[in-house]
Amino acid sequence: MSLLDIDSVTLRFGGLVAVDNVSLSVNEGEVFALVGPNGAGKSTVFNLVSRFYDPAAGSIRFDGHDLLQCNADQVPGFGIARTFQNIELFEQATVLQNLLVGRHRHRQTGLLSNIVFSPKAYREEVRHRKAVEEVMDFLNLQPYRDKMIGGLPYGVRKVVELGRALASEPRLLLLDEPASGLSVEETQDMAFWIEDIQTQMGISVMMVEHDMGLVSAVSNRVMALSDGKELATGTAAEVQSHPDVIAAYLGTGEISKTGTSRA
Amino acid sequence: EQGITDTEVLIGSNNDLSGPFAAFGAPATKAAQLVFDEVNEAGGIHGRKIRFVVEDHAYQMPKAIQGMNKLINGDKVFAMLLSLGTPMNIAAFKLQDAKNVPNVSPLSAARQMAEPFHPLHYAGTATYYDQIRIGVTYLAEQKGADTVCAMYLPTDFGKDIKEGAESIAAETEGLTFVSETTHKPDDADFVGALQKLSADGCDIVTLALGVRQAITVSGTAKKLGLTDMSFLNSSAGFHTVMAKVPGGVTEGMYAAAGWADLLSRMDQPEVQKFFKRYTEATGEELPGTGALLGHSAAVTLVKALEAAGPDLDAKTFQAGMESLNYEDVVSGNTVTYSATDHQGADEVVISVIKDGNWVEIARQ
Amino acid sequence: MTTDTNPADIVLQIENLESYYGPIMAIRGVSLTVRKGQIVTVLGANGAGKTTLLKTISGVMDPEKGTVRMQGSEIQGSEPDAIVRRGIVHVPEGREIFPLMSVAENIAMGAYTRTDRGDIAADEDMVYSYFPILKDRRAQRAGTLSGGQQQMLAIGRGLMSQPRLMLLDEPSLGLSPLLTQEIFEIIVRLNTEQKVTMMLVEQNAKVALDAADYGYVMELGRIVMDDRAEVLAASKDIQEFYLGVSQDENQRGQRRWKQRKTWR
Amino acid sequence: MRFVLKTSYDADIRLFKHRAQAVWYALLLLLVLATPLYFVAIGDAYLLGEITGVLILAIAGMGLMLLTGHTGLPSLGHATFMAMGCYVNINLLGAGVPWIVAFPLSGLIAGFFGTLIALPVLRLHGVYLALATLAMSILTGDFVVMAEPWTGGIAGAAVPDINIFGIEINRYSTPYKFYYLVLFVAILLVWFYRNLLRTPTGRSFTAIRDSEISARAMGINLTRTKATSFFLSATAAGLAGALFGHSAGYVTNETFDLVMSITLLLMIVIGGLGFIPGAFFGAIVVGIIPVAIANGRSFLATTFDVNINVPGLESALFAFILVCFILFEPMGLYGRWLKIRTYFELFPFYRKDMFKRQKSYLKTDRVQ
Amino acid sequence: MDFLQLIISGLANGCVYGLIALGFVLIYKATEAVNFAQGDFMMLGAFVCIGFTNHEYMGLDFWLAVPLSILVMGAFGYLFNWGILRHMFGQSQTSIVILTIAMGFIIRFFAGATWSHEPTSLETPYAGQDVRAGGLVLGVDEVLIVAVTAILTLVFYLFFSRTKVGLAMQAASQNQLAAYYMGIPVKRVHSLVWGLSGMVAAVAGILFASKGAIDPSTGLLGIKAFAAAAIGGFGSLPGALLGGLIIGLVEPLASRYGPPGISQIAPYAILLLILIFRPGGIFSQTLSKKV
Ligand SMILES: Nc1ncnc2c1ncn2[C@@H]1O[C@H](COP(=O)(O)OP(=O)(O)OP(=O)(O)O)[C@@H](O)[C@H]1O
Ligand SMILES: Nc1ncnc2c1ncn2[C@@H]1O[C@H](COP(=O)(O)OP(=O)(O)OP(=O)(O)O)[C@@H](O)[C@H]1O
Ligand SMILES: [Mg+2]
Ligand SMILES: [Mg+2]
Repeated sequence: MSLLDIDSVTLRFGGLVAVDNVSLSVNEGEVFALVGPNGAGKSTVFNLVSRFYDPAAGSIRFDGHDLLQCNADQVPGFGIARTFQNIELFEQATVLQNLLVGRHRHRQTGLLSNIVFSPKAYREEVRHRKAVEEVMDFLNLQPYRDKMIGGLPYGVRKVVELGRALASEPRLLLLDEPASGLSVEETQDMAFWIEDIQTQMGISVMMVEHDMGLVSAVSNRVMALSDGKELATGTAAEVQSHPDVIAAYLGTGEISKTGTSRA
Repeated sequence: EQGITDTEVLIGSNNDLSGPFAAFGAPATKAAQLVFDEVNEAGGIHGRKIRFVVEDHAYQMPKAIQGMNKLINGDKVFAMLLSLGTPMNIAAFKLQDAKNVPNVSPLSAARQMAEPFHPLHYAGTATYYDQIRIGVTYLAEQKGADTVCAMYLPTDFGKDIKEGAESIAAETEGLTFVSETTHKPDDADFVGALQKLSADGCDIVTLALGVRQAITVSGTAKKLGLTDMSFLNSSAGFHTVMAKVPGGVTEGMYAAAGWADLLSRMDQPEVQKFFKRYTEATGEELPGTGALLGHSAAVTLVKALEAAGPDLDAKTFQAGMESLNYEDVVSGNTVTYSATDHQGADEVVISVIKDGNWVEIARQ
Repeated sequence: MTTDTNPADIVLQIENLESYYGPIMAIRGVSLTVRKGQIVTVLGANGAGKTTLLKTISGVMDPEKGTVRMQGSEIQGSEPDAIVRRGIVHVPEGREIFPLMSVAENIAMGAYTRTDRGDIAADEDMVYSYFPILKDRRAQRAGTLSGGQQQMLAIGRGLMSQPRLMLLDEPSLGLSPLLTQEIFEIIVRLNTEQKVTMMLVEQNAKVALDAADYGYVMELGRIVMDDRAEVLAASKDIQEFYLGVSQDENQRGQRRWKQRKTWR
Repeated sequence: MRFVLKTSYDADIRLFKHRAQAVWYALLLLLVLATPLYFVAIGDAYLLGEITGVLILAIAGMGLMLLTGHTGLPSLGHATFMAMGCYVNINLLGAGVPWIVAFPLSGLIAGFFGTLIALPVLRLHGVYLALATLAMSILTGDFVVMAEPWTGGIAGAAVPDINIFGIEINRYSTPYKFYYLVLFVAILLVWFYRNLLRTPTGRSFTAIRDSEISARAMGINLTRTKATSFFLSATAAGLAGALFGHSAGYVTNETFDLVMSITLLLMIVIGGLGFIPGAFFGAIVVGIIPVAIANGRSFLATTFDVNINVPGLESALFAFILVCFILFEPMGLYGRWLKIRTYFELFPFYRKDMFKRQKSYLKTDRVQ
Repeated sequence: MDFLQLIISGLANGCVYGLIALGFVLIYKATEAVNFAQGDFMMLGAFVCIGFTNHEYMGLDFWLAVPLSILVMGAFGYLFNWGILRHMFGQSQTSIVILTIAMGFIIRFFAGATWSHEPTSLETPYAGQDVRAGGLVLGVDEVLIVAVTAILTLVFYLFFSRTKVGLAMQAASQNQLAAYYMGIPVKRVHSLVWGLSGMVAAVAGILFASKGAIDPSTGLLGIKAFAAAAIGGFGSLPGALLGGLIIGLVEPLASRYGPPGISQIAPYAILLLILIFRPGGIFSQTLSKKV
């Protein structure tokens, strides 16, 4: 059963067609990967789902709801959480606080009870912390718990971002290049986490990633985009062997010390 | 009684030395200090030297409150002299009155300085309100004018002047108040305002603007050829600088004030002495309006202290103040106080700028 | 270190460098040598201090202790622009571009320290030939480029200053496999054709070691290993932790309960 | 450094991180409660009045701190909200509403109208928001004039004394009562403020400050959250305005001017943006330095007969001190305080250059 | 005719705002700092010129005094940056704003102590001279203001868009770190632009002072110039001029045809309206973040 349905969506920036009549759907419980050359429009698809952009045409539905009817801040309410390609954390807050903001959609207390810190607010806080601690344990973030984001290395920030998204207990997780800037070892951790997220937590994942190793390790289906258009869809192996994908995106994988790989 | 010892009497002033009215406050306090220095050098009054404490509120209420608190509760001054700003003075009354601190010659010609009557409130000169009423009456007679207008800043000062103009127009047969424009201290272009006043047929325009702005208004009116419009300033615009603007820009401006211009009276030795002493002490080219006011107020205070006798307190001071009746040569005015009159110089002098000088043309 | 000690050959010599972020010591007594015409790579896990090392070299951070010598003269603590004029260019981590300026203007800024107009134009063409997409987007505001495009811009801009020594911090970050491959080809080409010395920080250790002549491994702010690239690539630890070649079939189980690294 | 072993979720939720901190705060509370005793002893409440003034400033400062320091929205218009609070208070008192009702209402009404005014400009950032609020501040005086029936316009309005269940409180005649009243309000607000910061509302504010995009992606409604922050901020400013009115005794269209707005911003920056104590540190600087300068001058005059009579020197000296503060501690006094504290906590292991500022670089504000 | 006169005078006055705004924008465009003391810089420039040329001070020839004061103010701006702001490099813009506010106080004090608080007029050779054409009157001072403002705006516009240093200034404001990586001497660039802005302030001050009298509180005008800069779009040079002109026009129109009081409200009301409907000003210089 499909959870997210993107149907013939088009988006233009001036004369540039960044997303060109793209349709895709992410099924409940699957890991769906979006690959493609730089500037293909992958992040833009994410931004469309997040409602940062309004498409010129097409529809985006999540679990039967028309996402185009709502604002960016209502999207997480349906259970969609995301990370960003270039890391958008709350720099002047600790890891713990960042993750707690991720819980925002589960907020149940109002302004007044927050101001006087009513027993209800207290109980809610305890609940949030519990959930967040679990996420931190899962992602091995405990050592960084009370550290300011501003001083964390790139790789840890990537994980914190994942944690913040997970803290919101989403149904669909959008990961924009989760492994960029991670070492091989960390990328493997990421692969295991994504697997666990899918299998143990039952969260569907849609991700953009250039590391084909990671893509083939975790994804059920892969779609390749180029210039805003769909190139190929299928299993990782199918897409990876598609000649257009190889030409536009993958290359040969060998560094020739004499000339460019672009023939 | 606070602020008095056998050797010293403490006088306070909550003034603007660095804000928009520093052009009045700074010279006024300097001139007053010079008077006190002279008195102190001569041994003080009844053996008491005068110590003058000035606080700078830069025309801001929060600072004024701090200054007031310091002077009255901290320094514990005996009297306040030359405090600048209507709201600042009014705010201070509550505390001053409770502590029996007299308020002498504030740098505000608002009506509230002496009205309603309070035994310890003494205004120095005629109010803006009266100045403008007298000035308008005089000009209307002279020029056969039948319309009055006002250009003013929305402050207590502007309000007094506008209301003065309005009330005299209402009371005088054949005179009507027809138009008004308001301004802010940073307004620099008056073409629109003057065109409006001209279109409304204004004969006399009363001005309640900063000196700098009044100069621009006059220049603009000349440029636009509005020669049959007469501009009437109050004491706030009766400023030597105004007359000295190069190029004859301000020629023909009128002012109704509680004193006469200095430069036209330089033949009087006392005026000369004041002039010399002030310019030497400050290095300024000439004592302006503020200096003159400061001097007069200080002289009033000194005379009142003398008259109060050695047993100084609020009661004897009041008696001293109310006994005053003297000719203030420097301001060219007669200073009288009495049990019913708490306004010193009642005369209003009307002057006009001629050949770069203020020239007295009438007095009332 | 290699035994060759001809001092004229040494482009960059770092001794005992220590840098702090407030109270946090990020690099702890690093010494290394970069020789003329070499490609040197620095490997290391997250937070090892690689970025800090490059920043200290290029002068955007001041070291607390130690010296950085560029061809014999000490440069630590100078203003970064002075260091650029000495011929060191730093292509930073995380696409530090000028977001409101056009792509073309960004690239022009790369040549700020140069005065030879004709050659600048030629180099612009060179950059555009490496990254044709940038040519198409010459007038686009750099801030609206996609992540990878911004990375290309940052690299292209770095090439414009005709450096003697290039510091590259994760050049392949966010680039497609094809482009990663091309970037490394460009690096190798510049190195062989224009004799640009390179110091390269990469997470993608495989390509980095492929391209490099010499490698350093950093851990927790220290250099824990250094050798010729081939040697490193053959080392067991490197293979396990940086190249992802696992000895154990049951990778997952092992990785879940992984032991920390074994050096030290 | 002090390590706190956290054993339960409560550890992060508690107001005080550890016992010692609670003790310090208790001591501080005792100190501020006992301060009047000193003035009773010397029989002169002059300086207590200034301390009360500092507390009023700090209340307004907390309002602005919430908006600027914690939500990242600069405002050069907070004197406007103070004016609202002050005039509402005067009018309610004038209408016979008891102070105990009128006072909180004046805050809430200021908050309500503050939010209404702010709504159209909530899309703005940085300089633009600062300028929009600056415009608001400039127009305040004009609105006070226009609303003459309620404000007394140019002529001004006298502020009635406080009366709580028959207890008369006036700034000058009963300085001690006034001090305790203001202190109570300040402490209450600090408590509210701290509660806010440890609950979702406060977190959504700081989230917006750090990254609007992420905040939206986490489900935070920007307009509503910013409006909430504006509301709380204007409410605190309104309360401060009402108290300020009581302390001034008389207010006119010129009382709540741009300078006051600027002073508030200056205060929280000097105190330390983003920290509640920063509002107090800043208020102390802004409130006490002029007093110190003025008294210092008087002291020189009386004891050494040194008369410094340069008009405006005090303002300039004050400005100069501010320049020094900013120059040597751009992160604010609270930042400096943290360093001093760390110094003592670490004592033998402290390195001199530990807090040496590492070079820092700014990025444009124009990309949001 | 009256109407035309109104418009022309309004434009001339608007140019003064534009000129001060130009000073703001220069600094903003190159450093993203907001100089709250720009109005005071202008006032200081005017007084410096008065100090050089007025008979009671040095009495130099006016045409010698002008370049001298421009130089002095250029040096002042440069040194202010070099001696003070440079020590805060990389600190938040808010701190810099506060610093410039405090600086404004100090400048006002200095001017008051040196040249007194009394309004003073600049003695110019063209004082009181008019240009008359078909019933319209324009002071020589106003003609000069219009001409100089137009020229300066154009020059700076070209400087920023065409020259390498101009581009580098923009680069330095957008990302200081990246600018350093490019070898741009960011701190020197900052000092330079503060120097330039000091010079512009001197020009504005001289032109303004020759129109009427000035006193140390003249710097208040800076706030209106702020509004002008924001209306045009902070960071846009033509925007600064346009914003200045808009305010310059709106004021006399409002005071001529509106009820009393409206002309003081009008500039700020327009500012608010523009910001509500175009949050970045007319020539918006902002970009929404790409993620
Ligand atoms: N605001 C914008 N204005 C103009 N063009 C834009 C804008 N945002 C994105 N683009 C263009 O749209 C295209 C798609 O960008 P997008 O960020 O989706 O690419 P991507 O597939 O995520 O690439 P990468 O792998 O490099 O991150 C790019 O060519 C980019 O330059
Ligand atoms: N601004 C900062 N403030 C405090 N600590 C910092 C700061 N930047 C980095 N650090 C710390 O310095 C250490 C080294 O960081 P650095 O960024 O140099 O690592 P790196 O090797 O480049 O990592 P990555 O591979 O993630 O880029 C890290 O432990 C990090 O926590
Ligand atoms: Mg992308
Ligand atoms: Mg790094």
